[in-house]
Amino acid sequence: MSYQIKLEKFEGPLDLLLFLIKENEIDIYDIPIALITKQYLEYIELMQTLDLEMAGEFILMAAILIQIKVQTLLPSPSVAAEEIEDPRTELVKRLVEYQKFKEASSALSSFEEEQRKIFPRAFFDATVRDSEGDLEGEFTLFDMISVFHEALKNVPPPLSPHSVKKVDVTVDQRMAYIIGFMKDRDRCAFSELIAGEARKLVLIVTFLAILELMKRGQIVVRQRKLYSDFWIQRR
Amino acid sequence: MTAMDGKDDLKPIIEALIFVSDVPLSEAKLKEIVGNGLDGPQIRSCVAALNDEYRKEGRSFEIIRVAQGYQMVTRKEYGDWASRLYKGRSRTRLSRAALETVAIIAYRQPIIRVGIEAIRGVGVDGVLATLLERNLIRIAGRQPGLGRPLLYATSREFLRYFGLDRIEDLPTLKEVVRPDASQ
Amino acid sequence: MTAMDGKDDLKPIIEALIFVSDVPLSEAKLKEIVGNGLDGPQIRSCVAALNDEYRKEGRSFEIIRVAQGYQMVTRKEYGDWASRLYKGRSRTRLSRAALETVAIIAYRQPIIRVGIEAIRGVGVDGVLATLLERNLIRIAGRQPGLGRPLLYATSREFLRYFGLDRIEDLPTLKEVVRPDASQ
Repeated sequence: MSYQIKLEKFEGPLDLLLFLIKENEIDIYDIPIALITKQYLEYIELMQTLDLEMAGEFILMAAILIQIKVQTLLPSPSVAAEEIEDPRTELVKRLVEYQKFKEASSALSSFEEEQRKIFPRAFFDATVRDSEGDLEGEFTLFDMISVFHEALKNVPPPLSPHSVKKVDVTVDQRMAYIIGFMKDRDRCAFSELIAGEARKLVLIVTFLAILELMKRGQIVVRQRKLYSDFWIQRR
Repeated sequence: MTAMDGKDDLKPIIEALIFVSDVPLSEAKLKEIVGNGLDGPQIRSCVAALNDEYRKEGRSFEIIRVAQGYQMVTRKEYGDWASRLYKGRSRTRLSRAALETVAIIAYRQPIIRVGIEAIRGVGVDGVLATLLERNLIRIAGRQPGLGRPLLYATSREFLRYFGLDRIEDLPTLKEVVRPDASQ
Repeated sequence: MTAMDGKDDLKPIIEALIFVSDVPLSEAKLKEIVGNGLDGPQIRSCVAALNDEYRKEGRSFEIIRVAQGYQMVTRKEYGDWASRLYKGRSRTRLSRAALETVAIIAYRQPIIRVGIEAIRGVGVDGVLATLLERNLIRIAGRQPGLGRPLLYATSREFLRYFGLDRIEDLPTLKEVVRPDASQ
């Protein structure tokens, strides 16, 4: 699928969003959040096959988009309209900031290309130099760390065991949780599922669990209509 | 060796020094070595005269100003020939992730990892390691406060790699213009 | 790029290749890169023509023929200037062995000589003397127990050299080295 190939070109969720904004010829300062969220989620679905680390970041953004969408829906209390902050503001700020650097990096890329066409003189008479074992130029901290790192490799088994960071939630756990949550009902809203959950990792893993359940055909996910919450339905 | 009667003596000395230097040679270093009250305008006029001669004589190299110094390099037209000599040895281009990351560091330095990730929206651990390995960035200390995270900044090699004289030569960041900014 | 009508096109190409080569450039290598039936006499006449031009124009360098090929070097008259550039640099440079040793001391201080040798796998007597002389390390007392061997630690000069405020600011391996880079 052509989408699949394209996906790998995105440097992250912000990059993907900028792409969608450009594709739809949308004003970045006035993003139709429902449309973008829908298209974004379509890409996410296609991403299931990609590596988890990447997916985690993309899924986190999906959560943010859905949150913004939900906020847009909330009936505004009797506060004057101009006093309510547009829920999109923060995201727009990030997109505009990221866009600046994306452009700057393409400028750097063209500088790099130009520099690849010129070559400095490379031969230097050894007799005016120090003894051969010496390294070029001044050392940086990183040089020292690298050398230390290399040196340590020669030492028999490390004294301190590697500490593997324990992840306190797994996709399997969250899948079981979702199934349990839906035991007595045939559908639930995504917002219910993650109610009160502030830990990013749990949100991400919950999303992954939903994707996994979708893949296994145990649930379907749908949006009933524009500006609605995200529903998970049992099959 | 020490006496210099005029520009005629000075020019080949400056040429020889730039020729033998394996890094861009700064004006400060040139002044230190040549002594005799050598000043910036003298250096610049010698370099300009040398480049004029090279052009007239059809030399395949020239002196450029980069990373706060002077360096003798091949003209772009001969880049393809030079790269044939180093076939298979030339360094790979930076990935888009690396370019984006080094751009953020260049414009926002010194910056901590989390600051870069906030802008890019993705983790940059591996990219930072690559950039450090390629000497394009350096560790510029630690940020005071909680956790004292490492601060990153660009290196001199960054300037050389991208052909910039000073960090101020980076193009200005362009803001996306808000269409109805007038309201 | 491949077509060469005559010596006029060939000369700057040969010049560029000799200029950028990091080893004396052999005729065989030149022929291989330039192709088009380039032969020895053509190369030699180009080099002779280039040297003629350099002499007439008062260039401070020339192309010499060494055992393995052609090489661009400064003229003898400018040799002293060139060595001045490199003089003094030896003081700022460290050998790889010295860097490795000081790194081990930095991360494992205070440490005894035998401890360093256990990691490096070779004797470090000479290197320790150099590092002490250059003030990068200091003797930090003696280890209690058998033989009371000397303990080594880094100095203030070490902090200055690497631009650190205090020794606690040393980046940890985990902070900068990619886990997958280790193996």
